Amino acid sequence: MRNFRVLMSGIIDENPTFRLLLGMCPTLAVSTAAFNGLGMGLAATAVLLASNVLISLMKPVIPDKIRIPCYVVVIATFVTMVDMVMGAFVPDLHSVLGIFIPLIVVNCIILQRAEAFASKNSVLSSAFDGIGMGLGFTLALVALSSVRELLGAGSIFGVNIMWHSFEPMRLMVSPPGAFIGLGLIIGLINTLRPKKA
Amino acid sequence: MSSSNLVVIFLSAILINNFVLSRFLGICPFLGISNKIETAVGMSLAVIFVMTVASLATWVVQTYVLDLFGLGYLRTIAFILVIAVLVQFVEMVIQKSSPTLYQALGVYLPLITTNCAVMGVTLINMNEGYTLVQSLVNGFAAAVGFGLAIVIFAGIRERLELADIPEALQGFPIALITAGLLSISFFGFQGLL
Amino acid sequence: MVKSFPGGIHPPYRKEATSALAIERMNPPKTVAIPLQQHIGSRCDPLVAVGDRVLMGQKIGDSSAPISAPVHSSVSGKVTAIEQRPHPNGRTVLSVVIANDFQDEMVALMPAPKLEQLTAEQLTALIREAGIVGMGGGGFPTHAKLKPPQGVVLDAVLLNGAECEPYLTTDHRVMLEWSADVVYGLRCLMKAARVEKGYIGIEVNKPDAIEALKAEAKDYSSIEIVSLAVKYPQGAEIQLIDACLGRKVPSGKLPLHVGVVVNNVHTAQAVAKSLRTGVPSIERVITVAGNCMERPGNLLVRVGTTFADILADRGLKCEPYKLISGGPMMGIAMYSADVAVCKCTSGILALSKDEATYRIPGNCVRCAKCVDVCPMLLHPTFIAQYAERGMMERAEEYGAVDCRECGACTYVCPVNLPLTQHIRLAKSDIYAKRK
Amino acid sequence: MQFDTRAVLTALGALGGFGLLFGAGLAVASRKFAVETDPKYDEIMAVLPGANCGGCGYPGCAGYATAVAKGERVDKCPVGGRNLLQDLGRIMGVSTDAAAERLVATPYCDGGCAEAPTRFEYEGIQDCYAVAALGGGDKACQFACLGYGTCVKLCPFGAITMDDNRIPAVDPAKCTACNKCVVGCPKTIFSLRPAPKRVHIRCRSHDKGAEVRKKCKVGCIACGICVKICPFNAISMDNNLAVIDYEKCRNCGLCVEKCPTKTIHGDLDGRPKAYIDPGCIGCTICKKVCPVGAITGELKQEHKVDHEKCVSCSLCAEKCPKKVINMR
Amino acid sequence: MEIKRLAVSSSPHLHSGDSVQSAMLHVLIALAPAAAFAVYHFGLHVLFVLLTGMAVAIAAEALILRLVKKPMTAIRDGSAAVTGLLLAMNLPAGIPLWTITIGAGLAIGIGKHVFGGLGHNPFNPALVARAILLVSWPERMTAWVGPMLISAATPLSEFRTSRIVPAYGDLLFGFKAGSIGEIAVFLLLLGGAYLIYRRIIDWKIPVSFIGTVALLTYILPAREQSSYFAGNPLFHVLSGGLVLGAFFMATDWTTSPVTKRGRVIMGVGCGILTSVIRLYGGMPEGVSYAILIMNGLTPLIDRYTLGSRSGAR
Repeated sequence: MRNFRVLMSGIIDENPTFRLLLGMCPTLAVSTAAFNGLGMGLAATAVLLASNVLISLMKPVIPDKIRIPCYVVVIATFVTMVDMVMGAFVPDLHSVLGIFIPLIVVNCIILQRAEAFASKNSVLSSAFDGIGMGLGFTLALVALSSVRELLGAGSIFGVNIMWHSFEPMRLMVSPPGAFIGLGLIIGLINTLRPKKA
Repeated sequence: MSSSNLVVIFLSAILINNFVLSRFLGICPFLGISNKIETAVGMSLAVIFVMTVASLATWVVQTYVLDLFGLGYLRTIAFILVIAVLVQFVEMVIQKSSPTLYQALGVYLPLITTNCAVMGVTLINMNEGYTLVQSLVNGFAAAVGFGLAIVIFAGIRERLELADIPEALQGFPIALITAGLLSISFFGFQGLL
Repeated sequence: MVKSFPGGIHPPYRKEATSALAIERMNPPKTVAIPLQQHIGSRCDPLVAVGDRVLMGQKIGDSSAPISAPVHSSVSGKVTAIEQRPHPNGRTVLSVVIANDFQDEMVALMPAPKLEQLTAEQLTALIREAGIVGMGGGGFPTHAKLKPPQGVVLDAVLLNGAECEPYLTTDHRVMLEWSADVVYGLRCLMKAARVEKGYIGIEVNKPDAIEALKAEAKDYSSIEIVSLAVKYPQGAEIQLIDACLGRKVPSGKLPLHVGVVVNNVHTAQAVAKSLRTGVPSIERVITVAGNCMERPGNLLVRVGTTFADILADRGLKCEPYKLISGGPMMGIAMYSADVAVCKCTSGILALSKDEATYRIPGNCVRCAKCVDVCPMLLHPTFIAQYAERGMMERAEEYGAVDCRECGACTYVCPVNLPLTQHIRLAKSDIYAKRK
Repeated sequence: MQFDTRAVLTALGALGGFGLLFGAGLAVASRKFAVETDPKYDEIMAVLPGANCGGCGYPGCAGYATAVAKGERVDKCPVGGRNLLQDLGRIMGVSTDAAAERLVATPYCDGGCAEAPTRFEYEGIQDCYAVAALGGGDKACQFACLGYGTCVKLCPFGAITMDDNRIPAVDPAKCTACNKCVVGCPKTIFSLRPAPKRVHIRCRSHDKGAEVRKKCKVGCIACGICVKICPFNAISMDNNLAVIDYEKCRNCGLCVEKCPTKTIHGDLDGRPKAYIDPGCIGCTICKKVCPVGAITGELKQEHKVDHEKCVSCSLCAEKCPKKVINMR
Repeated sequence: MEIKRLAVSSSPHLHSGDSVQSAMLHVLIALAPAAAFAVYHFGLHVLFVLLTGMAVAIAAEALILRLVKKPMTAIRDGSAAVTGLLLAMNLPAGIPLWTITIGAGLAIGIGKHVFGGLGHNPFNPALVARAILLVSWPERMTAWVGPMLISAATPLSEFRTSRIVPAYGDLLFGFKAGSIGEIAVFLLLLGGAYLIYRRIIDWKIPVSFIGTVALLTYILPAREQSSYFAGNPLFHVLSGGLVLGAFFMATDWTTSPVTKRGRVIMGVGCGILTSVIRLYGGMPEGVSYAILIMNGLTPLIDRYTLGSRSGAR
């Protein structure tokens, strides 16, 4: 039950993109199409899960003073692995995502979870936290990229769903569209979120 | 290597493929450290310094270590280590040698370690196959572009302090939307080269 | 050539109602309430007690502080009270209330000897004893202006006859009807300040006054009559000096730092009159105007006459929406007609609602009209917006304390922002912090 | 797939080499370029997340640590959460939970629009200082709350709200007794008072009674009834204004009841009442000390409290030699 | 007559009576001749475009005011109508009505109200919308037409490819292809002069803007040219949206500098950027991007040109 709550908090209450406002660079960069967003999200989830588990396992042996560099190396290792795996099995997606795959290394979310959660919690909770945060990130990416793809290209996951004469609003798949779209979505979430007393 | 080629790299990195507004690198500090013009200027100077030095260092590591031993796949790990160490080293050196400079730049340095702009520029240098000089110019110009964007943005944000922004959009959302409009106005530079 | 300054506005002057009306002497009221502070600086201590009989012109209050001026009784009669009374500055001030016995029994007068026989020190002392203060509205003790601090060299006395405030015609009538006194007063002030040059600056919408003074001053080569453009705030010290002499008063400095003493023409007239006759400053001319006045005019009234008495004397057509002491741009709105005229009260305006409607403020649209009109070359909207949000350091950085509160920015603001009020609040906050 | 031992070894060697090289370099550098820092700074750095996300508005964790070490607020890090807040509070010696005997800001004027007339129609900035600059304000009473809400703007914790009558109300739960409203109100309407005290004389006017009657329906007219009725001599007259000495006040609320102008407010509901538990020896002391005669009983017999009459002053509980009277 | 109750306020007690509403009315008056000429020149469709722009902008303003619970009185200031009209005048004559509808909505929403409404927006709302439309539907936004909506090239794009300079009279009086509002240069100049006369706008921005463009297009060689001081400044001044932009867009109160020196810098900056984009950029015209970029720089310009107070130095 506790682990389930950890999982859900990552997806909703502490959604890294919409609530904690972390990891903005890849969010903005790769959310041009829903498929890209999904790919990026899953890649980050994999790294998050692996690094959270490993760091949680290693926490007794990591000296406190150099913990951050150690985390970075651990994360970088997994990122390299994910980078290679994607290069081998989904080369198209890999080339679309470009440098943002290696840049998962410097994604604040992952380091922050290592520091704030995995280094203090059990392996199992850390794994759930990794999955929760990763899925939260993925969800945000897919949401943003779906909106952008729908308006900017008339499709979602490459499936055309707009009417025949629809002229896509190309702004949405260009860089300014990313900023404006994400800004409006966060604003919308702020509006819908029940106000806390 | 012609000099016009360097000019193209330089202008393109600042105006057309602006790091923040078009490549989405360094968004966190762009949004986080842009409340005041002074801080934005300090941050940009620090970024210019680090990105130029990082371009140099990673190019050397790539060319003389990784390529030589066929370890291309270790690039991510190697670069992040190089950058982390570099930043820490630079920080220590200027803290000792020039307290004034440290006051101006030093506080921003740790932030830069995990700044994807630095990592990003080194990766772009390698992917584009830039020479040492090209890498240096690209690193410098990308950082200048970052600086330009963040300083303009800080100016707008200082002004928005006086604005009556709808509650739901206050903070990050309005910053993102403003960045979007800034990004759109930079479209004017497209095709310039 | 018509001279002027940068910035400024052209409000409707509305002087037609009174500019052609000669000065009328108003019958003294039954009681006067003479404030013991009619000037900037220290308040006077009363020299009389309740129950005393006082004579017209008798000194009833004085102070030993350097920036102060004595106060004299404007009627003869019995002191009935010494109490806090409403004052045109908006607060209450200790005032001597005297029941008029309508005898106008004057104290023994000592007219001064000829100007040539007096030294500068003697002149300054006489001006102090006569209780003369700036009659244009400021109320700065005149004698204190004539003694510059160490290291400051004065070289000119500048008389302010611009009268740029709408409605007011006091100075106009004084210059026109008492031009000899104005010129004589200027010569006295020049001698007291030990300067060789005198100027009188007048807006060109008073051609008759310019002619009268030119004629009066034609024998004195040291006196120059300067024609000024009709623009508000032409009569503000700093703008007047800029227009007449081309000198800029630096931020935080006074006119005397550029070698100039500025006095109102009515002040000069009062100096001349009290030196000639020995009667101290106990009466002055005020313009009574506004849509609600039955019979507007220029009245010579005793100091201490209440606004209510004056309004009753001239009659009200309708209930005023606002009652202003001074001009409509810089004057103070009164909350009661029980305030008494003091030496620096230049006019009483009973304004109807359509003359002074309150407009609900919007938010700044950055039209920069306030920047264009600010005679101090400030950026009022920034100062006001920072002040509104409590960012007083920023307001200070943007020059809040240089504002002279002329109100030009507020006058032009298309979204009706109370810019002047915001800046005023910022100034008082900044001054409070400096202490 | 063939397992390439050599590649693995090269990679390991290279990385190890990097690690050693950099580690050694940094170790040397940290010695050589060592700079004295605030020990608190190091402690703070140790507990900060180190994500360098900039979310606090400072340039990275080091920037925030420097600021905290200098006394900046400890609650700006969005990443650290509650644990961090407590850690930082511990390091900086800032209490993060409330003290027992805390103070609460209270407005000492209740003359709102309905009770206290104004003497003119104010037009301009809706701010107390702005109004106060015009002859002391628009209220006829020169001591009264102006009601333009400057205190609401001043309160950094959102504890003050203006009610419809334009009189400020303080939420005691949010008030931190920071003193901003006390110092900032141009009419000095606010004072800090101990939170458990329930009775307040909400007037600041030193005008004579007749004057007050003209200017306010709920002002203190200095009639002196409260001074007489107070069983604990907690109320005194200070220049035409009744003042409570909170050292002496016991929340009995008698003055609240008797005040003819309803100037004295009391939050009297839910006060603990006195209960005489078994063990009463009937010494009658409690009966004698009770200011309202709420205790009855004969000598050497168990006494009883009339809870209708009891005003919760707890005097009986204090005096009871057997300590069998309890407030609850 | 007894005085019962007086109103008290801080001085001054007079007001000029100027309002945003009257200023916006003057802007509409100043734009009207050029808009009327466009209807005459291009045909009735343009009238629908102009009306749609204004109507949608006003409707969007009303809707948003309702949503954010602000007083509906704000709609009376007329700024939405001006934004809608200016946007419409910046579009090609053949633009479909759905495009202007989206554009006008975006101008009011993203351009203005996300920042808190009139006075707070850092970028000119009409130009924001135009830029968004241009990125989103480039073909529609560059489908230039002549009379009867027959497609034609604008003088600037024509010049890029063929170096042909049309008759100056046609350029001045508007007998050319181009966006709805930019063609009638002469009428726009009249309108601009009217606004300066009415003191709605300051001459500094338009004069320094147009002056800089004239100077730079004369001095600098265009791409594929090499000789300096051989440009055709008159052609550049009379072509494209320069006059419209300089008098009606760059002078927008809210998004241009407040300081006097800042206004000159704004004009010169717009001029430099316009010339550079026209001569070397990927697009034949750069007025609106130039203004947008200078809008972005406006806070910095204001900040660093606060300048000397009276006699302060």
